[in-house]
Amino acid sequence: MNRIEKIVKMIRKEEPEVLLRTEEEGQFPVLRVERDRVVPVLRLLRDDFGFESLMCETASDRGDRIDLIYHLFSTPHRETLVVKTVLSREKPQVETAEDVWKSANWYEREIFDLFGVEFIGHSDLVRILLPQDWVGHPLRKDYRPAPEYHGMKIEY
Amino acid sequence: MGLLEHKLPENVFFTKLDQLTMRWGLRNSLWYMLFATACCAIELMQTGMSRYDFDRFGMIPRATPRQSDLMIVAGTVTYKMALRIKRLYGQMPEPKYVISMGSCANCGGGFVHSYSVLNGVDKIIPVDVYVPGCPPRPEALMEGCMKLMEKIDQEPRLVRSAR
Amino acid sequence: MESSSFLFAEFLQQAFHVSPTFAAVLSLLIGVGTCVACIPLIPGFGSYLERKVSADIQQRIGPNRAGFLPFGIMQVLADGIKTLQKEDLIPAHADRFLFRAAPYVCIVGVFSCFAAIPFSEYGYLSDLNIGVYYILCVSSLMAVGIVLAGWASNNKWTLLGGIRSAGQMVSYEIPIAMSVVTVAMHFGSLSLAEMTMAQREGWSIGFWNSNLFVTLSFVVYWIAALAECNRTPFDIPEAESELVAGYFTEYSGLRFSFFAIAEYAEMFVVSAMAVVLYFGGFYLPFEAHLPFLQELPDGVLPWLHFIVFLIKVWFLIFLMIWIRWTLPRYRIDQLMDLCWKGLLPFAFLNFLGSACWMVLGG
Amino acid sequence: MVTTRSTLRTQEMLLNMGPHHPSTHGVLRLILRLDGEVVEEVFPDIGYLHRGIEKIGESLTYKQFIPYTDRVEYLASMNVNHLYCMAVEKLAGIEVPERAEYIRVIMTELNRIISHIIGCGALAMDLGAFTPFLYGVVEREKVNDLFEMTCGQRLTYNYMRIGGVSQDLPEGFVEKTYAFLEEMERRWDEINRLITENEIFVQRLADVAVLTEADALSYNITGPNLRASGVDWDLRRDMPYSVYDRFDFDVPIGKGERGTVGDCYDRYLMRVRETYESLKIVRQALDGLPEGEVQAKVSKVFKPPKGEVYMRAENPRGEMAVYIESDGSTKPSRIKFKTPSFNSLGVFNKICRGQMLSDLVAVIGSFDIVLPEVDR
Repeated sequence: MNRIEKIVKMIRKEEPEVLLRTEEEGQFPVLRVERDRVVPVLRLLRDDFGFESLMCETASDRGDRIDLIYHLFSTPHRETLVVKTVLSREKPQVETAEDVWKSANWYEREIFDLFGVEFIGHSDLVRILLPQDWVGHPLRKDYRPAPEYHGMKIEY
Repeated sequence: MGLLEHKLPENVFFTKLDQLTMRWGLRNSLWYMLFATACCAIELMQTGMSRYDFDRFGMIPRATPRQSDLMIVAGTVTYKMALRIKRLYGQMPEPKYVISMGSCANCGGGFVHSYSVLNGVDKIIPVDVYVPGCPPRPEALMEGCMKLMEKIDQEPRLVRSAR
Repeated sequence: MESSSFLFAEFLQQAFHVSPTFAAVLSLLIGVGTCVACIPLIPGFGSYLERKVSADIQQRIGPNRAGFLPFGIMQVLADGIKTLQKEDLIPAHADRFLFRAAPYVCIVGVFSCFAAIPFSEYGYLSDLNIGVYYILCVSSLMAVGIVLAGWASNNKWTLLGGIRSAGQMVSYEIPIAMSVVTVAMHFGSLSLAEMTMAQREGWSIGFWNSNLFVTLSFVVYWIAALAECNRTPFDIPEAESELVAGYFTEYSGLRFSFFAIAEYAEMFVVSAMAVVLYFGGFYLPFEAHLPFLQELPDGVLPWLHFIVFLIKVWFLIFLMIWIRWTLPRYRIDQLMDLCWKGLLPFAFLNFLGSACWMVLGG
Repeated sequence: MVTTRSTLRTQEMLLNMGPHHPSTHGVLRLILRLDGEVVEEVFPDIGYLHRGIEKIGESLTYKQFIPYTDRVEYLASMNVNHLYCMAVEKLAGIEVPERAEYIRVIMTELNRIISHIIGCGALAMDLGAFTPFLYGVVEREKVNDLFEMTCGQRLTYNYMRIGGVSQDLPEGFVEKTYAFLEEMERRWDEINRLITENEIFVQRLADVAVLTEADALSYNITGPNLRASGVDWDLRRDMPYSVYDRFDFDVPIGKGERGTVGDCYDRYLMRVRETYESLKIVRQALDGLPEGEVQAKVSKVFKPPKGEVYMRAENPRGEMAVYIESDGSTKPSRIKFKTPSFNSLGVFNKICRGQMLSDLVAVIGSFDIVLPEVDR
């Protein structure tokens, strides 16, 4: 039994019905997780399986939904694990992973800035890359910028 | 025609003091503001250093806009940054000049279709010399500066507060 | 020793047959006028030297394009002309009066020091019997000017620069004073001219004829002098990478150039002090043992001395520039540590040691 | 003294550092809360160079996007080129010819060397020592010449292609690079003698802004900054990509030689030592440079299969990663750059508290922040 199977088994025991499915065919094993319980699963992965760093947290606009993607890495085991969850496009909301990994703080601010995903319980959820008075979330597929910004015409 | 000009033979050449010395002083001592945004900043920096040596022309970097005569906008100008550039330009004392360095500052360059990039710094501040390239070689930047010096030589007035 | 202005007055009186009083006043006016005209040459040459030496250290060429004279000598002139014509900006929220006054305070403070420096036998304005202390006191005006500039600009960076400078200058005045006292005690005089005369036999920095502790006090003096001039490694009041441009961040054009002039003039003053105190003033080494100097035609020796003095001073300024382009800078608390925990106890012990040396050895 | 206490009042100062400040390495803005000179809190305000590269990537084909990767991080363009091409090759399953792999390693390591030159030099310059930087730049210019003769550009190279490199090494490149390596080793020793053991320099950096191992992992600090905190991890050695498994090199680890493990001096020292290691790698790669093709066969209309890829590479500032989602068309549906400086800036508020204002420039310099990489 390899570690991924162990992880899946453990999660099924601790958090039943959270794990939707696993995908193995890609580059790394992927765990598809229920949106409401994603943070407990992440905490479990950190504490029990040694995924001590969150390499990357990002989102992707799939047209009808927004995918939230966590890339976890465990230095001692040299193992990468991807955790994915699906958010609704109209009102994307998810619990923050800031308490699990500190690096999530800025990743989530960036996702909030560019995708408009709201992270519940985040300590400082403000725009990070764009100006505070910017309108819209640019990395969404249907994004159209405001006609001008402080008197400067936005040509897009 | 003043009285003096009448009395003197025609081949005497009259000029104002600022036509000669003032201009000469300004063109030989263009202190540029260290205004680096993106990639071109590295080439700007290398121009100031050992191999190319801006100091030969009397050009030295100043950190504060109050003491600089020339603003070299090196790199991409985003909308967020544009407001600061406007402000920094306003803080520079007259006579002041702007060199737009690199495609991004000239017209948006490769980022012309980006939602957050201003398509050319000349939309917010007046630009004297455009240096093309992505990024321009130090030689190109130096030529831009020499062109600016020529421009200073030819301009009717040094202080252009009305522009 | 007679001041040059008196000799000049005599010359005027004999040449033009004017009354002695008028000749004296005229000679003074001409003397002061010449000095005022010549003193800006010093900072000018200082900044030229700085740029050329730094270029040399950094494998560059340095300014060489301005004007028709070679080696970019006219660069300084170009800089000067340019700063003259720049727009005179006063920030909207600045204290207008203090903002204007600050550069003048600096300039006056530094340039007043030149009055007491003996450039050669006749080349000084006034032989003050407390010359050393006059220079120490008057040059402190620079600190006042800097704090004023920092405060009046109403900018947080300049304020930080001004406060740093105040702390630094107040602290480093004490080691300077202690090392100067050590020398003054050695010579038994506070007059710069008398100190110079006493070094005709040999410079006070030398181990051969002098007090070891005087030589040591030069180390203290030189470190503290670097701090007094805000030179690297002690350039924290104007630390370019930390405080933008320190206390003169908001100054433009002529007012900024006043600060630059004051800075180079201050370098000249502290270097001249070092030359007078430790390097035999305007005398050549072992001048008393060089009889052929006495056989030179009349009037040549003072000029030779004048040149020797300038060479020594410029060498020390070169040293400062060399240090600046080599070392990184201290942090403010390390700077204070160095002063209060290092230099100051050392200077006091050195003073004590010097006193013991004089009692036991002398 | 009661009266003094009631009448004397101290006030915290909010100070705005940047976006135009000489030592913020670009357009970083830091909002500082100061108690005198002591920093109470740091709020980095980034995004002054946010150019929307990720959005641009979605409207360009895979090949068209390569020039933009240069501009993600201009101090190590080759490394980002390499990373992006590796990611796309992994996505499409393209085998790169061996000679191209060796050339790529040579280029990335040369780029790492000149990036560390700037990193160390800029740190020294921020601390007031100008000259080491200029000495370093003299060497940097030589590498720029090497790059220029290879691909015609000095800064943004656009040299690597999907499936190889754009052209073979020019004539004389190998000899010139050997000459450079020889010269650089000597000159790097010289620059280090000038600054590394300088007592003032050590005092300014030792014990300043200590980053512990646990924090480094939690904030996902990578690369030299992670190794300075005592973590023995180098992607090139531990999870080799390209042909890095064929080279023999050491990975320097922070030991707290002049202070605590994970202080600014350790971070500086990592960069100094890595430069020597990179020189070693370049030499080995040149020695073993095979003959052959430099470009694999890639179809003109390049369509990778549907899927996603997450590729990491050890860049001069840490691990950079690119995440590409492909929907099977000619354009990627999402490109995300995970950049090391972004994470480094995130830890500032934690480690800068209680440091002096002057230390802050040392911290920025020691992390070797590059802003376009943060803002993208």
